Order: sequence, then C-alpha cells, then structure tokens
Amino acid sequence: DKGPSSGGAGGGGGDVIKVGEYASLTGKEATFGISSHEGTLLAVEELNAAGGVLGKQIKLMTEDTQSKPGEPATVVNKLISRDGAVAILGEVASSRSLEAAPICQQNKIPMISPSSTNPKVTETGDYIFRVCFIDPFQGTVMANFASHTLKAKKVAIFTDAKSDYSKGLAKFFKDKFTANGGTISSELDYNGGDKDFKAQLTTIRASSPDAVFVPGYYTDVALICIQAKQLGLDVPLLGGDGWESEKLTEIGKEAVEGNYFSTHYHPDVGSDMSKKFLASYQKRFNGKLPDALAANGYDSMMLLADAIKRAGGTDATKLRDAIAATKDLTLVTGSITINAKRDADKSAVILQIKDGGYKFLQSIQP
Amino acid sequence: MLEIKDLKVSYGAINALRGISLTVNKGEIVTLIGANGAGKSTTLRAISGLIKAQSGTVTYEGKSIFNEPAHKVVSMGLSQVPEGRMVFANLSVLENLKMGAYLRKDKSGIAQDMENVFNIFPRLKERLKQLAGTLSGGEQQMLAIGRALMSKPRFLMLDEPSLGIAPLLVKTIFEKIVEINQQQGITILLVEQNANRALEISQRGYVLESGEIILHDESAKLRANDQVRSAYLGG
Amino acid sequence: MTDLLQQLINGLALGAIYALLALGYTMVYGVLRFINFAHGDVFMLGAFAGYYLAGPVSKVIPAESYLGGIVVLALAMGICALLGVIIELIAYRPLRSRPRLTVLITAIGVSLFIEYTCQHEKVFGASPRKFPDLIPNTTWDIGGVVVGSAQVIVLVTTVLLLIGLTLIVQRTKIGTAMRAVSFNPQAAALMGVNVNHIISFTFGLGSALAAAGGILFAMNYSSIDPLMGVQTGLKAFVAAVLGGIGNLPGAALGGLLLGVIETFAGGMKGISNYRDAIAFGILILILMFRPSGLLGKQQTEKV
Amino acid sequence: MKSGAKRWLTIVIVLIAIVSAFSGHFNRYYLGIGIDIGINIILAVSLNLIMGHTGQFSLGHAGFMAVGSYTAASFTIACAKHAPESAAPFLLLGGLIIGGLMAAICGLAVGVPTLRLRGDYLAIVTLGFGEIIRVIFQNMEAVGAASGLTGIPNYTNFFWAWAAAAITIYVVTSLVNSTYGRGFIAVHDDEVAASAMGINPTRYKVTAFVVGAFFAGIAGGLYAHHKTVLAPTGFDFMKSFEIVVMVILGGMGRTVGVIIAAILLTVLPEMLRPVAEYRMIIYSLLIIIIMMARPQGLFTLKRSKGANA
Amino acid sequence: MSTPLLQLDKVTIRFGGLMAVSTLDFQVQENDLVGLIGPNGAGKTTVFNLITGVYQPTEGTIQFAGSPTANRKPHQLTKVGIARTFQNIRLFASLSVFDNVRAAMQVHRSHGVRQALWRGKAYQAAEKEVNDRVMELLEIFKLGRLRDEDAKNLPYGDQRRLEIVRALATQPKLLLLDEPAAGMNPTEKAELAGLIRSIKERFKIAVLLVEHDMQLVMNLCERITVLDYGVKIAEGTPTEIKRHPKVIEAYLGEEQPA
Ligand SMILES: Nc1ncnc2c1ncn2[C@@H]1O[C@H](COP(=O)(O)OP(=O)(O)OP(=O)(O)O)[C@@H](O)[C@H]1O
Ligand SMILES: Nc1ncnc2c1ncn2[C@@H]1O[C@H](COP(=O)(O)OP(=O)(O)OP(=O)(O)O)[C@@H](O)[C@H]1O
Ligand SMILES: [Mg+2]
Ligand SMILES: [Mg+2]
Repeated sequence: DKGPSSGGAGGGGGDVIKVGEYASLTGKEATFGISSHEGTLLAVEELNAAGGVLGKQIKLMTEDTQSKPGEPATVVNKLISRDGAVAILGEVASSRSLEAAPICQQNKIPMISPSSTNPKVTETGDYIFRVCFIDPFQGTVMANFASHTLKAKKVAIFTDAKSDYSKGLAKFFKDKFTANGGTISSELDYNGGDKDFKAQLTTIRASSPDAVFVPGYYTDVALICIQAKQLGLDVPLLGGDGWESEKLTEIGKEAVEGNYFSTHYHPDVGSDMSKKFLASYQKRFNGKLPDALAANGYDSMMLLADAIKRAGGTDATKLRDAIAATKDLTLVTGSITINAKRDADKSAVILQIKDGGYKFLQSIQP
Repeated sequence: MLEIKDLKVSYGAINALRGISLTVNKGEIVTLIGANGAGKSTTLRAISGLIKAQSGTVTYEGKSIFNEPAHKVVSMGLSQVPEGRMVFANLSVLENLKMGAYLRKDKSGIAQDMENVFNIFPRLKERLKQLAGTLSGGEQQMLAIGRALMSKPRFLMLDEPSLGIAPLLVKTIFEKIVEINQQQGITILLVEQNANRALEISQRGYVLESGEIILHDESAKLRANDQVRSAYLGG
Repeated sequence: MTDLLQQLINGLALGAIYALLALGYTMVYGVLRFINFAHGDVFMLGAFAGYYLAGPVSKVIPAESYLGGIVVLALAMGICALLGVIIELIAYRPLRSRPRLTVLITAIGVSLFIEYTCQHEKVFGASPRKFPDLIPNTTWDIGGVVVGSAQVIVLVTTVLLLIGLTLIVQRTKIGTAMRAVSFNPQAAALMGVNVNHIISFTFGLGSALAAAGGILFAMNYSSIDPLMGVQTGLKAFVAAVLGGIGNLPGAALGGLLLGVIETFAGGMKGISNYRDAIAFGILILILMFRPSGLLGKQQTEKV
Repeated sequence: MKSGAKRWLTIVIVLIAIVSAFSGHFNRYYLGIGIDIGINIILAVSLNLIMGHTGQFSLGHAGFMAVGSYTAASFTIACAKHAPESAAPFLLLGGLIIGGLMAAICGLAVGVPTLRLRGDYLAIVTLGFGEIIRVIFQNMEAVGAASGLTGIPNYTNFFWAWAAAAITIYVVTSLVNSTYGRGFIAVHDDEVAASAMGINPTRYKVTAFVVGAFFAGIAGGLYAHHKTVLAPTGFDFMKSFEIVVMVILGGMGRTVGVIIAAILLTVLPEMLRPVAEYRMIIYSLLIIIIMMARPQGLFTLKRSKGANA
Repeated sequence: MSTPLLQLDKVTIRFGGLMAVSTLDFQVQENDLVGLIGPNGAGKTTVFNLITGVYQPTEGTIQFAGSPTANRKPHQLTKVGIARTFQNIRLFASLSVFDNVRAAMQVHRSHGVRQALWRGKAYQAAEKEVNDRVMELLEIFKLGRLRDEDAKNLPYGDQRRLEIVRALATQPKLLLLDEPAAGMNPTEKAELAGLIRSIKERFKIAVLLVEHDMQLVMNLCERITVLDYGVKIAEGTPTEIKRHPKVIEAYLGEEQPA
C-alpha cells in the first residue's frame, strides 16, 4: 500500500495523543533500552490513569532498533510518516539518536532523548531535546570530586571505546582533572560487552594510580570492579550514571563496595516524585529497582506531557516552543530547566556504594 | 540369496531404473553388463541402500532390505565396492582397511583377512601409512576392493573392479574374484565393462539397457549371442 | 617482569576458554565440515543451565564445594549434549545432503533463534545475572602475580579434555569412524557405520564441551547474559581456524595463542582500543604463511 | 541476455526514473524501505559474484561497505560546503565512485594476499578484515570515532538506489554470462581443472573480489547518504552475515533468487514489526524453515544456458 | 631432426621418501601419437602433472616447443598449447555441457571484463564465433544434443568424452589423455579409438595417451614408453613393446590379446 500520506503533519486529532518511542529492546544493548522503555511506559500508564493529557489518552508506539545502526532512521520514519506520532522519544545510545534526530528535525516533530549524552545530539536542530546530563557536566563533576574530595593526584582512565558516552565522559574528565593539576597515569580502552579486562587492569595496576575513572555501563563495570579486586588493584573506582543499576551490586558484590559514581538523584535527598517513582516502578516491574536509564525514560515522557499541557495541544511549533520553555520542572531526576542548547540543566549527586546500597555524598548544581 | 522384483529408481526427472527384476543364488557369480548410463551402478546403489528406490522389492536371505539404510544392509553381510572407489582420502591405507572391518569384533580374523588382502595386493602393504588420497588411481581401486573384503561379506557387489587397473593385475583380480567365490563361498554380483572377462568367470549374466533388463541368460550363452557381442564385447 | 608474567597468566586463562570452545567447533567441523554457528549459544545455554542447577544442587551438596561444582558441571554438560543432539536432529539433519553453506545459514538461524528467544523477558531476559560461586574462590598472590582458582581449573580442564578428545578421535574405532564420515559419509555407511549415530555423538560431545566452557567462563567472570556466546563464540571459531580447523591440538593452541595475543595487545597503552584489530591482524598474518592454520595439514589434493 | 542486455538496462533505468519522479507522493517510511531494498540488492548481488559464482566464502562484505560509506560521506561532507545545492547529484555520484574505488582497492588488498586460502580460512580472514576496518573507524576521530560520522547530506533517493542496483545486476550478470565470465564459475567448480583449461584462478578470484568490493562500496555510499549518520558498529560481522544469508537463501549463483532474497529479507522484518517482541524470534525461525523447505535456495530457475538462448 | 614438441630431460620427482618419477628422458614430436603405459602407481599420472605444471620436478628439465616450462603455472602452459584430461574426471560439474567447453575457450579470446560489459559489435561477433566452434566440437563427439545438460548428470562415458572436447577447446598442440577409455565397454572403446585418431589428424595435434587397455594402445600408438616404479623400462613400437620381456613381466603378463 503506497497511498499518499500526510507526511507527518497533524496526527494530534482524535482522542489520543500519539507518541512514538524508539528503543533498543533486543540486541547487544537491550538491557539499557528495556530499562529506558519501562520508565517511559510507566509514565504513560500513570498519565493515562490520571485522565491523560488535556483529556486525551496517550498512545505510546514503541519500535525496536535491535541496537543496530540503520534501524533508527527506518523506525522513526515509520513512527512519523506512517503512524503519525506527534513527538518522538529515544534513544539511549547517542549514535542512534543522532541517526533519528535529522529525520525528526526535517519533519518538524519534536524529539526528546532520555539518555543520549553526546552534545552533538541536540545540535542537530531546534526540535531536538534531551532530559539527561551532557558529557561535559558529568565528566567535570567527577574530575572535581577526584581532585578535591578524594585528593587524588594520579588517576587512570578506563574507557569503553565502543561507546561515545564513555569516551565523552573520559574526555571531559581528563580535561578538568589535568586542569586541576592532576596527572593521568594511564589511559586504556575496552569494548563494551567484553568479559575479560585483566589485561588492561594489569597495566593500570602497574601505573599505580590513586583512583581509576571508569565511565562505562554497569554490565561491564561490575566485572571490571571484580577483576580489579582480584588483581589487587585496591584504589577507588569512579564512574558516571551508567553505573546506576541494582545489577552493579548484585553482580559486583563486595568488589564494588566503596566506589563512587555520579548520577541524578538519591532517594534520601530526591523529591517526593523520586520516592514515588521508586515505589511504583518496583510495583509495576516485579520488584525490579529502577536504574538511571529508567528514571530518564520516565522523565522524558513527563517533560513531554508537561509541554503538551502548556502548549495546549500538539501543534508541532507550539509544542517545540513549550518544551524549550521548560523551567524548573520537578521530575524524578531533579529539577529540570531546558537551556538554550536544548539540553537539560539539572543537578547531579555523587554516591558511594556501601553495604550493597548507595550512600549520598554530595549534590552538585550545574 | 538376493531377489529383486520390479525395482524402480529415478533421479528427479530421470528414470534410471524402470522396473528391473533379477536374482542371485547363493554361491553364484552373476554379471551385470550394459552401456554407459544403463543403470548398473544405480542398481547396486539401490540394493545397498545408498539411494532410495521408488518402488519394487529387494529381498536378501529371505528378508526385505528394500530402502533399508546402508549400514543396516552391510551389517547383514552385504558389501559393495562402489563406483569411483570412494576411499577415505584423509585416512591412511591401514585405517581404510580397518574401517572395512568396522562391524567386526574378531581380532584374529581381522588380522588374517588383512594378510589375505596383502597377498592379493602387495602394493597396499608397502603403503600402509600413506594417505589414501595420494595413492594412484589403480592403487585406490585395490584399496577399495581390499576394504570391502575386510568386512568378511557373504555377498559382495563389485562395481567395475578392473577400472583403471593394469592388465597384469586385472588378470589377478578376476582370478581372486573366482577364488573368494569358491574358497570363501562369497556370492558375487559383478558389474563390468570388461564384459568378456566377466562373462568368462560368471555363471549367469544380465544385460541392462536404458534402465531395463533386455536379456538374461547363462554367461556362456550370452557370450555367444550376436547382439551382445556386437554391442558389448567389441564385435 | 611481574606484569609480563601476570599478563601471560591472564592470557592463558582467557585463551583456555577459547580453546575449550574451539575444540567443540573443530570436532563438529571435523565430522560435518560445516561451522556450527550455534555453538556459542550452546555455550551460553550451558552457563544458564549451571545457573539454574546451582540452587537445587546446593540443597544436596553444600554450595561452594569442588564436588558440588563438578556435579553442576556434569549435569549441565549432559543437558547441553542432549540439546546439541536435538538441534542437529531437527535443524541440520534434514539438510545433510545439501551443500554445507546451506546448513551454515540454518546454523545462523538457529543461533539467532536461541539468542532472541533467550533475550525475551519470559525466558532469561536481556540483563546480565550474577553467576553463583560454584567452587571455593581463592586467589594466590605469588610475588605480585595473582592467580585465581577458577583460572587454574579452566586451564587444567582444557588440557585434560584435549588429551581425552585426541585419544578418542585418533585411537578409538568411533574416532576413526568420525574421520571417515567427515570425508565420505556414503562410503562410511558402506562400511556399516551408522552415520547418524556418529554425527549425533559428535554433536553431543561438542555441545557438552561448549557447556563446560560456558560454566568455566561464568565461574571466571561472574556474570552471564543471553548474548555472552556471541563474541566469545566468534573468537573461539577464529581460534579453531587459526590452529587448523578440524585439528584438535590446533584448536587448543589457537585458543591459547589468541588469548595471549589479545591480552598483550589489550594491556598495551595507546593500542588497547585496537585489541581486536591486532588479534585479527596477527591471525591474518599467520594464515598468510600457513594457509591451513598452525597445525592444519595442507590438503594436497591429488590430481 | 545477449545484445538486448544493454537496451534492457536503459529501459529499466528510465522506468526507475519515472517511478522516482513520483516518489514525493510516497510515504517516507515506505520510500525509505524501498531505498533499503535497492541497497541490499546491490550488496547481495555483488557478494554473489564473490561467493555464489566464484565460490569464495567471504564474511567481510560489511567491511567493504564501511570503506565505501565512510569515504563517500567524507567526500560529500567536505565538498558540500563549497558547492551549490544543485550540485548534489554530482557530489553524490562523485562520492559513490570514490567510495567504490576505495573499497575496490581494499578488495584488491584483501584478495591478492589471501588467494592461497580456501573455504573457511578465507572466511576467517575476510571476517577479520571486516572487523579490523570496523575497529579502525571506531577509533578514527576524524570520522567521529565511536559516536559516528554525522551531518552527511541526505542525497540518496529512490532513483539513485535503484539505478545503482540495476547497474550492479547488469554488470554482474553480463560478466558471468560472457565467455570470459564462465571462468568465474569454472574456478568455483574445480580450480585445478580450471587452471588446466587455461583459466587463471588467481586473476578471476581477484577480479571477483575487486568488482564485488567496488559495488559494496557503492552500496555503502548510498547507505551513508540515506541514513545520514554512520556508526562503526553498523558494519560488524552481523551485517556481513545478513548479506551472506541473502546470497545463500537466494540460491548461490542465482541472480534472480538473490535479488528476491534481498527484497524478502528487507521487507520481512518490517512486516513482523506488529508482533514486536516476538519479531526476531519469528524471523530467525522463518530463516530456518525457508532453508528446510527450499534448501537449494528460494529461486532455482535454471541458470540461463547458452548465449543463443 | 627438428626440436621435439615436448622434451623431458632426467626428470625426477619425490614425494617424501617416494621417488614417483626417476630420471626420466622422454620426447614427443609434433603430430605424434605416443603411449605411456605401466603398472598402477608407476608414475604415469605424475608425468602428466609434471608436464602440465601441477607439480614441479625435483630435478631435471621439461621443454615444450623449445622453451623450458619450469615455474610456469598450469594455466600459462595451457595458453602455449598443452591440454589434458583427468584420470578422475574433473568437469565443471555445475556448468552445462555447452558452458564447460565455452569456459575452456576463453583462453585465446582477447576480450575480457571491459568487452563483456560493453557488449559492442566486435564482442558479439566474437561470442557468436565461440558458440559456433563449441557446437562444432560437441558434434564431433556426438554431445550436441546434451548441450544444456549439467555436466554432473551425464553418464560416465559421456563425461569422459566431454573432458576431451573441453581440452580440445583450448586449441592445444599437445593433448594429454589420462585413461580416456576407462569405464567404457569394448564397443565404445573402439569408437573412441577412431575419434582420437581423427582429431589428431583434423587438428594436427600430438597426443600422449595413458591407458590400461592394451588393445586400444597397441592399435593407436606409433610409439610407446613403459614406466615401472617411476623408471622407464622400455620404449619402442607396439610390436617391440609387446615382446619386451621386462614389460611382459612387470605389466602385460604372459598371454596377450592380439
Ligand atoms: N546423481 C545423479 N543425478 C542425476 N542423474 C543420475 C545420477 N546418477 C546417475 N544418473 C543417471 O542415471 C542413469 C543411470 O546411471 P548409472 O550410473 O546407474 O549408469 P551405469 O550403468 O552405472 O553407467 P556407467 O557405465 O557409465 O557407470 C544415467 O542416465 C545417469 O545419467
Ligand atoms: N601427492 C602425492 N603424495 C604422495 N605420493 C604420491 C603423490 N602423488 C602420487 N604419489 C605416488 O606416486 C606414485 C605414482 O602415482 P601416479 O598417480 O603417477 O601413478 P599412475 O602411474 O598414474 O598409476 P595408475 O595407473 O594407477 O593411475 C604412486 O605410488 C602414488 O601413490
Ligand atoms: Mg556405473
Ligand atoms: Mg594414473
């Protein structure tokens, strides 16, 4: 059926609001994509249960990208051109968000990325937004923490060469940390999904750092912590929000104890919304604890809903302007303001892993 | 000992056998001759279970072996020297011979038969360790025959055993065929292009043409038959 | 020096896992002449079998004991052997007489099927899990060189299995039959070999090896997930080819070598991000000079 | 396929041009899939020359595609700044050709030293080559490293994709159906006999590699200007597998079958989208089932025989 | 006397410890029909492999048409005029009968990739000429009606004949036939003998024949060389060879068919 189509205009009519989501639900990065999707799903369910937005139910249309480049372009085209989505949410991986962003921009459909931290994503155009940190912020936060709080002089950096998130954080960490007067004792790379890190860790051990910065995802980080311990590398390991997941402590056990990472919130100091989210997520998903990606997924939908309300509808330009005008909106991951670069300004917290849980250390304003 | 009735085989659209019937009695040597592509090899393959026939009956020692898998048929004492030799190229000569005795358990019997094979084909003994794939064509043919004998068959089917064999050895091979038939009591179904020789040593013969048996008689009579002489014996 | 030694140990332990998996690839290849791409997935299933068995077994035999570990290993190997036999029966056997590339695609299909099915939330789900400690986990620190018990066990198991398999293939009747089937199944059938049995046996054995590899891997690295077999399986396959596919000692050698190369490349500053490229580069170089792998025989085809 | 071949090619390209003139009316999603199909046809048909016709098991096709895509994209990105909008088709064409040539050079670089290798050894080396390419791009900051190359102009349209596909099909079939080209299949069937018949196996194998790689590079260039973003992970061995599956599913050496397989394997996953979470499970099952139902390949029309036929 | 077409000087080849051919001197003149016989494993096929460049001799030299063949690849030697058939048939199994011959014809065609793609007038004329020649050759061997059959589906005897046609298509000066009559019955063999003689005359080529059928060899060949264990044990006319005691002992056996 090749009938002519609306080409993506409208779609807001009728009694539902169609929101498109693309996520890696299968493939190598499925575990992250699924988390993010679950957060978004929860938000939609809560919104609909509360009567929807502007009296309309939200219809979430989710497409799987299989963690594969090339797919986002196809599915976002489908969501916009065939299914008539008025806004797009996604993705976790920046490289895939970067593929979808030009299409949204071209079709003038607002896109909000929950967790793509690469600065380039929102540079694509004025319809592209995000609710997460960007690499410079988190990298800087942890560099300052290493220099000022840990008083580290020599730090090793261990990066996931496959992930631009990891590389971004590493770069900004390095810039700030050396600016603070520290030295980088060694820089090594791994490939996300590797299981054996002993080779690199042995070299890191030989450079005798005061701490190791590992800006990666919990799946790898848990193993890195274990193998570092095994090799007798007894210095603190630091990371970013990619660490946050119950899996980190479940797999890493005592090996992850005492390490530090930055993330969005901690229940102890978070808003009521954070606490409520924690409870409802656990209830909805069989007792599973939400990770940072789930929280961002949730927030991306909530931010969109808020903007739709303020825009009074789903007219693309108005919606875009409303998203851009978001200010001090309290969400799960903190109070969010969309800045001129269409990135989210929000505070970060630094946590330490203690007794299988997280201990709040400090909160940092953007 | 072996009785085939109305056996039909086809390869896709090609009807290789259009319903042939043939019998081999215990202790006999029977020859199957025919032009290229007549279906001789197909007959042997269908008997030994290497290919599936469409219809017909194959009875061996009173039991039906129609479309039984090859390894079952072999375990009943029926062995084949296949066309194109099919030696195990990546195994040594010795291992090939041992494979022939795969189903046997009697160590001393195996050793004795091995000696027997070496008596017929001394060349094989010289090359025990050589990989079968590097043997000359004739050497491979010797190995294929030797290997079949190692299974101590009661019924042996030979598909062109003299193919590519030097004259002196051809003579030996035919002598040995007679010898194993008479001394060991092995019944033999022989496919040969060297029809003269084959009919000399066999009791009866069948002539196959385009998938059908057109003649069947005592070997001596076939040799005297004008039609057979002009078509298969070279005038 | 300490670091060099440490890297060597790291490399050997990693390589031993590759070797174990490569043995399975090579076994199946040796008989059927096709690459069983689902091998890496059986490896994963072996690890998950261990994961689910550990609980029940620990009710009978105390957890974190060597006996318990061996029981779990044996059970998982048995389960996967059966699984391998079933996969062959259903997916590969109907295509027996077809060109082996056809079977290869089916194998890729089976591999994808297992991966996606296991990633489904109703099966294992996509996220990684903690693999229980099956055996007492000790590490020895010998002058700065750290060796873990799991690493030692992997190495020892690999060597033992290699010896065992080589004996089976070279010395036993069934081994000769395996080699005969590999070259010419028709002729083998004419010798009275039940080709189906031999192939089932090979698949069973190969899959059991994969399961052993999976469990040892999981013991070493603590976490398991449905895609754990993809990368490792690929590397093991590379190792098998490097050693000369179809050749058992070659597979072991290839695995160890690949592990060591990867480890040294990975541990080098500045090029650690090129680790896989370097490993493959060296592999290509080796094959250039030894086109049939390290221990593979050059198949001289007589014309 | 005789004297008419050239005329056929012209007719088909004109047809494609006419269809694509109306492409503005198509849904972008379907249009995008249409372009994907064109690209996949190029990939499959070109790999078919290497694998199906010449019998070299290559698992590195995605690597050639990567080379072509990155080269073409870098070229157009660099030139687009200085050129007017109307130059787009020429930039694309230039990019495609440069990308194709670059890939062809890589094909030569892989083909020549690996000639001594057979079967699975060749497969491994090509796979290794593909992975090396991927790792290099993943670490090359100039092309965006892990975050990928962005800002590629969206030049590829239905016309370009399908015209390139038509040309690929034309070239590969013309080549193979000529007296010269029978050598490809002869080398596949029996290398020893081929060389005894005066056919230089080396030359044929390298030619297949180079021509195949060239078109893979073209496909890569089209892909780059279609998706407008390139990520190195998109060119890993799974991508090569996908193309191999198309070739084998289509029936090695059967061009029509391979084209149909390329279409089917592009459309099938899209059609399965409604079953969401079961999609890839069903997809993989279908591959297995198709392989069992038609082990000789989807399409087994007799290969065209003599030249007079 | 002019230089022989093919000349082997003290050619030796070893496989490990086995000396398959040992200091062999041997010649073939233009338009000669020479037989090479000997027991199984004597080294006949190996001699073919040496002449065609499949193997390189361990020692000694081979000259073809006056120039040494050392270090030349089989396909290069085919180009200068050596063609062969194989003892274990090696056709291009998945190509049709027609295309088997056509593939062999590309040797002497000047057009390659470029012409095949452009398909100009000259190309089409050349293709047509090839096709005509292929059919002509097939007809000589009565294979014309099988032109579209896949080679692998032919009966054994037809495969053997197709091998000869394919070798002829390379337009050789010297044709090496390795047991061409194997698997044929006496009637078919007689027919084949006639064919070999006629192509030798018609195409003015030399033929070197390996064959175990003595009737065929003795009737056909002008000269015969006998090998045993890689060593030349006799050389001469058929009549001489038939009576040669060494040959009788090693190869022929006592009673000989006429
Ligand atoms: N695998 C096959 N596929 C298709 N046709 C086949 C196959 N094998 C044999 N045939 C055909 O079946 C017919 C009988 O072949 P078969 O091999 O039985 O003949 P034969 O009498 O043994 O001939 P020969 O003397 O040449 O060995 C022939 O027409 C042959 O072309
Ligand atoms: N590649 C090889 N490796 C080892 N031995 C070989 C090789 N090729 C040939 N031989 C040996 O060399 C000897 C000569 O073999 P060749 O094939 O030339 O014999 P032939 O005279 O053609 O015999 P036949 O009449 O049986 O075909 C044989 O004993 C064979 O086993
Ligand atoms: Mg036959
Ligand atoms: Mg020979």
